[in-house]
Amino acid sequence: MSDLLLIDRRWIARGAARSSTLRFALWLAPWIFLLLLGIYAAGLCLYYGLNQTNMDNRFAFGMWIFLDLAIIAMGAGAFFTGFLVYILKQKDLKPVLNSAVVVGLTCYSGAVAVLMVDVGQPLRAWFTFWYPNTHSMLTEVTFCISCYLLVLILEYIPVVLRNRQLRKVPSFLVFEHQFHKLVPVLAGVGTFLSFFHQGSLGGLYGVLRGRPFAYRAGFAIWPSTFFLFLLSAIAVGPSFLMLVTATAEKVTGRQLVQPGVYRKLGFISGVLLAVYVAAKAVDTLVWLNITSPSVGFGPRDFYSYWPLSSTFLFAAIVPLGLLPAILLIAPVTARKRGWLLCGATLACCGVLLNRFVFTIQTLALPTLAFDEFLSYIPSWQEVATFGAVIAYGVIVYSLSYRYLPLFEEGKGAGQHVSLG
Amino acid sequence: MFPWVDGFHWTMGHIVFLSLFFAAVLVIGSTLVSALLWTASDFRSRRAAELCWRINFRELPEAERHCRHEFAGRAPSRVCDNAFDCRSCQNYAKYAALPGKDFSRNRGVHYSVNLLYHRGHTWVRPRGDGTCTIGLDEFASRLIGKPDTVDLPAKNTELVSDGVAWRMTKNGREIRVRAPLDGTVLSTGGPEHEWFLKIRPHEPLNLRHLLSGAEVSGWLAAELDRLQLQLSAPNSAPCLADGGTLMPDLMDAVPQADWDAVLAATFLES
Amino acid sequence: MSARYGMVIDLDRCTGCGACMVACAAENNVPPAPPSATPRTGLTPMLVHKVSNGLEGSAQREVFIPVTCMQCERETPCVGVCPQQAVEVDKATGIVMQIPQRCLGCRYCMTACPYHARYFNWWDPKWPEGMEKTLNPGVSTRMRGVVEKCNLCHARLHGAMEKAAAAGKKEIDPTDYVPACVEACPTGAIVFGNLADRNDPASRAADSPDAFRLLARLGTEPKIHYKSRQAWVRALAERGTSRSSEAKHV
Amino acid sequence: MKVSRRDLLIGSAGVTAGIIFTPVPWKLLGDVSIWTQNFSWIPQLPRGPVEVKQSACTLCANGCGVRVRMAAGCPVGVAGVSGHPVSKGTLCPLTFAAHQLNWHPRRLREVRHRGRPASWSDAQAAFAKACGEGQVAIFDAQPERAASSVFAAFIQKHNGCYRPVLGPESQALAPYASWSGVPVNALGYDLENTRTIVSFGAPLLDGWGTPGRFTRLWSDRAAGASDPQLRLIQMESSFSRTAALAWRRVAVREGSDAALAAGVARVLLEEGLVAAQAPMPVLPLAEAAAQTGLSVEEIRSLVRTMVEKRPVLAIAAEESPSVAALNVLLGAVGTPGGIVAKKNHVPARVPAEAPKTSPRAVLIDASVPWEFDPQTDAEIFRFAAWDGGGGKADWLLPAPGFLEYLTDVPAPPTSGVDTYAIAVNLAASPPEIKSAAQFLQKIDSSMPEVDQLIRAHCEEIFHSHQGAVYGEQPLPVSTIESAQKIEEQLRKGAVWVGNPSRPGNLRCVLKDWPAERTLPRPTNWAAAWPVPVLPPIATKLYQESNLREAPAGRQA
Repeated sequence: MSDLLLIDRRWIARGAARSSTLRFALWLAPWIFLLLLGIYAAGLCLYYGLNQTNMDNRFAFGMWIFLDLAIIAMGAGAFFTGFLVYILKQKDLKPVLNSAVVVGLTCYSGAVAVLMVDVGQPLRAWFTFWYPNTHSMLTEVTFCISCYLLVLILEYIPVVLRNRQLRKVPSFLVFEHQFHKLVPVLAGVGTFLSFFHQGSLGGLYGVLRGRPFAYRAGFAIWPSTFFLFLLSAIAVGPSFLMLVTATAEKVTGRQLVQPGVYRKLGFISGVLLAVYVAAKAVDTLVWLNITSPSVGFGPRDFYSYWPLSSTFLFAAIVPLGLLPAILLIAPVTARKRGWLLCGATLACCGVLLNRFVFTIQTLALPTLAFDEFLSYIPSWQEVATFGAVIAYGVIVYSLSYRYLPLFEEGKGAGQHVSLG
Repeated sequence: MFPWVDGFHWTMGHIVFLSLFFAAVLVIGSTLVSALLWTASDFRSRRAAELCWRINFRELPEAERHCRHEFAGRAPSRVCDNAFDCRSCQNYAKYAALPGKDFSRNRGVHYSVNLLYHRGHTWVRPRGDGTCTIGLDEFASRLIGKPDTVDLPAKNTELVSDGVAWRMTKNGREIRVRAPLDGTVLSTGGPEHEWFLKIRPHEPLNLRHLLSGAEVSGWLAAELDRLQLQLSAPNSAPCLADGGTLMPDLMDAVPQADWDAVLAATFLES
Repeated sequence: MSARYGMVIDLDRCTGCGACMVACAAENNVPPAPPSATPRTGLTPMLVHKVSNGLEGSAQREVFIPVTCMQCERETPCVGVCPQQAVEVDKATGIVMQIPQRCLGCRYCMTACPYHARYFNWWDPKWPEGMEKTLNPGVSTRMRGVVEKCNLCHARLHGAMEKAAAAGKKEIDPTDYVPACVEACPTGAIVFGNLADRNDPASRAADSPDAFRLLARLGTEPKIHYKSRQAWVRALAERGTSRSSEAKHV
Repeated sequence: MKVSRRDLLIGSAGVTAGIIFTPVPWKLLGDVSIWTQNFSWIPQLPRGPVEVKQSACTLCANGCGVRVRMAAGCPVGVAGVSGHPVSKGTLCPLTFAAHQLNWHPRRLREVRHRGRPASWSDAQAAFAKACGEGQVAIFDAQPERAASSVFAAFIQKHNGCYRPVLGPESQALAPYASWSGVPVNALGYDLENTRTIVSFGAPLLDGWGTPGRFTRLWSDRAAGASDPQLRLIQMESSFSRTAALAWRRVAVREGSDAALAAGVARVLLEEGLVAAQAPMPVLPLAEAAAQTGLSVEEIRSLVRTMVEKRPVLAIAAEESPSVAALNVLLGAVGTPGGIVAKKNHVPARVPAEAPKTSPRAVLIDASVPWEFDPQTDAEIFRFAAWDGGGGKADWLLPAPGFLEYLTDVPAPPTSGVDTYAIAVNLAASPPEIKSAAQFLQKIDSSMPEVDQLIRAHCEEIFHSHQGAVYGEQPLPVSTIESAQKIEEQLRKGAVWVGNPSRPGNLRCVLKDWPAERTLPRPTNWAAAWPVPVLPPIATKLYQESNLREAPAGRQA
């Protein structure tokens, strides 16, 4: 036992204060349980097929797609922070960069894992690369997400190699050093890829001519939702990063970044959110007054069904859009950590709601004159499978925090000058 | 995807989309490959060890990167920015010219004036015949006492300055002792001998980076302070509270101390 | 040949017996439902909806609306969205084809279809022991986890084309190509034919003033037409118009 | 040159990289994936020559023409025969999957005695013993077949009685039979010539009579028209499919048909709207109105619309003397567009008299619906192709299934003309399968063979010189050279159709207005389906859609 503690200790960065091995194990235990449960549920879905879920021919997309879209939006913090640090040279955001990479990696890999369960023929996933239909938004999403996942993994490698034991291997240390010189390139590629797939995830719905609730006019080949999803993703990414960091600080009971970083992330998030809300409002007006009437659908076709009534639309724009934007920008509130985090939370909820509306409400609403409004409750297999993704995220982040230099703490200054 | 795949059309969409995709993949791939190639070349040109040391040095806590001239009292508090390699330090001459003070307060850790000390707690004794012997200084040996195992390099191994000279273990902890200078191993001693390695240094022999004279006592004093600070961490007994001498085989004496931190600081591991 | 196959379904004639649904399933080797299947998870490439005019007493009326793939001609919603070219519009026939062997089962096309005419194989295809001897040898069974839909009994079109080829003819004999549902309809409510041919009974029926299409305003040019002499039934074409007469699905 | 390990490594790496860009690994992966998609069960499609045969459906008495696609000697598809004189090219929804029935999990493949497996010889021994000891009753739901003649011959030889089991359509015709002396099987409806049909809850558009005969008529002459040539007035309490599609729907109280008929009759007589003579119903109009839940005025206006377009024909769902009496009053008996006798001379082959004593044994033919209960404590020998479950037969005897045996198909109960068809055994029946007729022949070898009887009937047709044989094209019997030719044609799926019935060969005399006994009405849409099981894909109709409610007592 003592040896075990010793070994665990040896992998923790020198001088980094970490909780005892036992406490850490206790912290992980419930998450590991959740993970195993989810893996079992996913196994059921893969073995017996998707009849294990409560999806059906109308709800062909369910909770999985909705939450996948949500966490991919949240994961946008990774590419956006990289973009800010390496492309826009916002050096003061460096302290959260590694953390952002881990968050992004877990979000994306988790989402992809769930997608693999969600499709009816996971073994044919590669068909998308082999017979790509370049007109499909989903093709764009698949290509970009898989590439970007690769980028995230590559960006994660240097962080891993800086683990105290791994770095003792000279080749690792040297590789990490050399590779790090190229990370800005990856950040650029990541930005390019993310720009497209975050947008295409919105395009996914915007192009649904057969679903007037989701269909949007747009520019060139991209419906307006392409730009709205992109905007909302980069707006909420930093907010989510703030929340994760704050949670980490709460759990570990240590200050991990300077308050200034929060301020900056919050401000960026807030400004983008404000722009998003404005664009969203305009888009909604255009859609309700021009796009959908032209195909014979009016507001009462969309908002006369409880509970998905117009209050949802209002909520998405004002309390979960405008309000957080103000909280994150206004100096009065932005100075107070509590308000800042409250704003970030609201912003995340806003994007969550937006993804919910586009995924679930689109399918719940009737199209034919003799359709009904349908509802759907996910089965425990669906919930558990997704719970596993959350658990996976927590576990990976905890392990990374414990054994890898996610934040600058207890080290000499200048450590990151060339190693970021 | 590829023209030979059923369903491929030579349409604008395909061409633009796929070329963008392949471009991205290419960039990602080439970053990885070039990083690997650079790494390989570093090893081929023997720069790897030094590079490792420099990366490692950068991540040392500031307290462990103080300049030798500070210990000699020639300079105010100054942090080294050249990885302790005074041979290539521009400021060396400037400071070396200044008058120094001797802080030597004998705290029971003896050092010899005719030994040259490396910051990694090894000493070098140049011999007439152009070879040098390398040993562990008293501070380190008292810390460790009798190591459980000692893993010395084979004959004719090329040592690289600040690279790993030899490895030891004590109470399940690995200790990597840094080489004080470059050279070829001629013969090996060990804890029972008074030296560990006899090497033939590379020509031209330049030992400027090693501490000597008054610097050593200042440095050792600082090290002792550091050690005392570390050992008086909450979970360790106040063994040096008396400011007295450093007892031999401290690792066995004070097993509950945070030896990871102590050893890392002692042997310059970040 | 560049035909545009389509149907005109006379809703006044439909008695909602369901022969078309059974005949379709038998022709296309659609598997029977496992015990836990519901109307929402079923496999019914041809599905007859039962719609009431919402009135009471002797004024109460019902209409039965057979809904199948509408074979949309323009901007076919399901074709553009498929990430791997598993859906395509056959240039020669205008039939929207689904390639189950290539389908990933992402179900994006199902969300794209405004008619809910696409169905997912939620279960493994299973027939009782020995019953596979009664499967239609011309149509391969689909596997679990892929989307399927009406392809206007494409196997029958192939048969007709082979027959024509054997006879050394270019064009197929229209009487050789009749989808199972059309053949099965006891009241002859479904007229099937080549809408591109002005003299075809189907395209003539499609031009009748009583003819209409479901959600035509979406602009996807569905090739399945409906007709009825009852105004309230014609009003079911679009949501907007149907609101006046509170028709509801029962 | 010497090849170092390094070169080999590099080489192999290059090869692997190259292979990735050839279709080989992807094709392999694709095949693997396609295999794994249905690893649990891979359906094997039948292989073999495909041919199309014509025959007649024998699942019920309505004798629809079926076009059967055969692959490797097994039916793989069923469709209607376009232009078929009986079924007009249509079938009931379930028959389109009838070829699945022979493989249904509930298919009977062995003799069972009180639930335990037994042998044919045991069953024969037991039945022979019963014949020796007492009277046997034979129940048959499709009378007039060759098999029926075998039954008749058997009970004439051994003491016993023959009990035809009438379906609802035949029961509705029973009153005319008892008033006119013409047997039920000789009666039918001349729907083609009527202008107004008053249906007392008969499911005319949902499985009444030969499916397709009336639906075709309705869709051609009535569907969706505001003033159709053929007026369908549906009197029904529930909102059935027929009610939903009828020209007029009159919502009356459950089981008030008799009262309504009486009320209608009263109005007809009081307002002198009918020429024909019939006794005045005892029931006063107000009382009738009260029972039906209609107002007197509603009944009056209903009657006026009824007689607007003549001929008018009232159709009851099952036996209903008052509805029959109403037809007499409307002059719809023995006239065009009314109740007609489809057979001019009716061979009283099968005496249908009640048994003198309670029988020692009961033999139930496979044609009898599973639900039928002989209400006897005698030893029951039940022939059935499928086990409907819960049967309390002592002997359960596996009968041939769909298209598995040779039989003839007489005119359907509701048909207005006499018809005759032959259904040959297209599919090979499993071993250990016997029809009731074969069973009786095994017991008494002097019994006539079914094919001989069929040949004899063809001879009859040939010598009668009446009607025509409808094959590819209709051939008048008088132009056919021999009975063999007729039989050949019929065995190929052709149908003999007799001459249209002469008006006036059916006369009903009614002394006083009949009393009514109301029977429970079959509510289940699959009640017209005599087979106790449904084809598996029938789930499309009720489980996988909301088109119909799940059929009680029938399972897919």
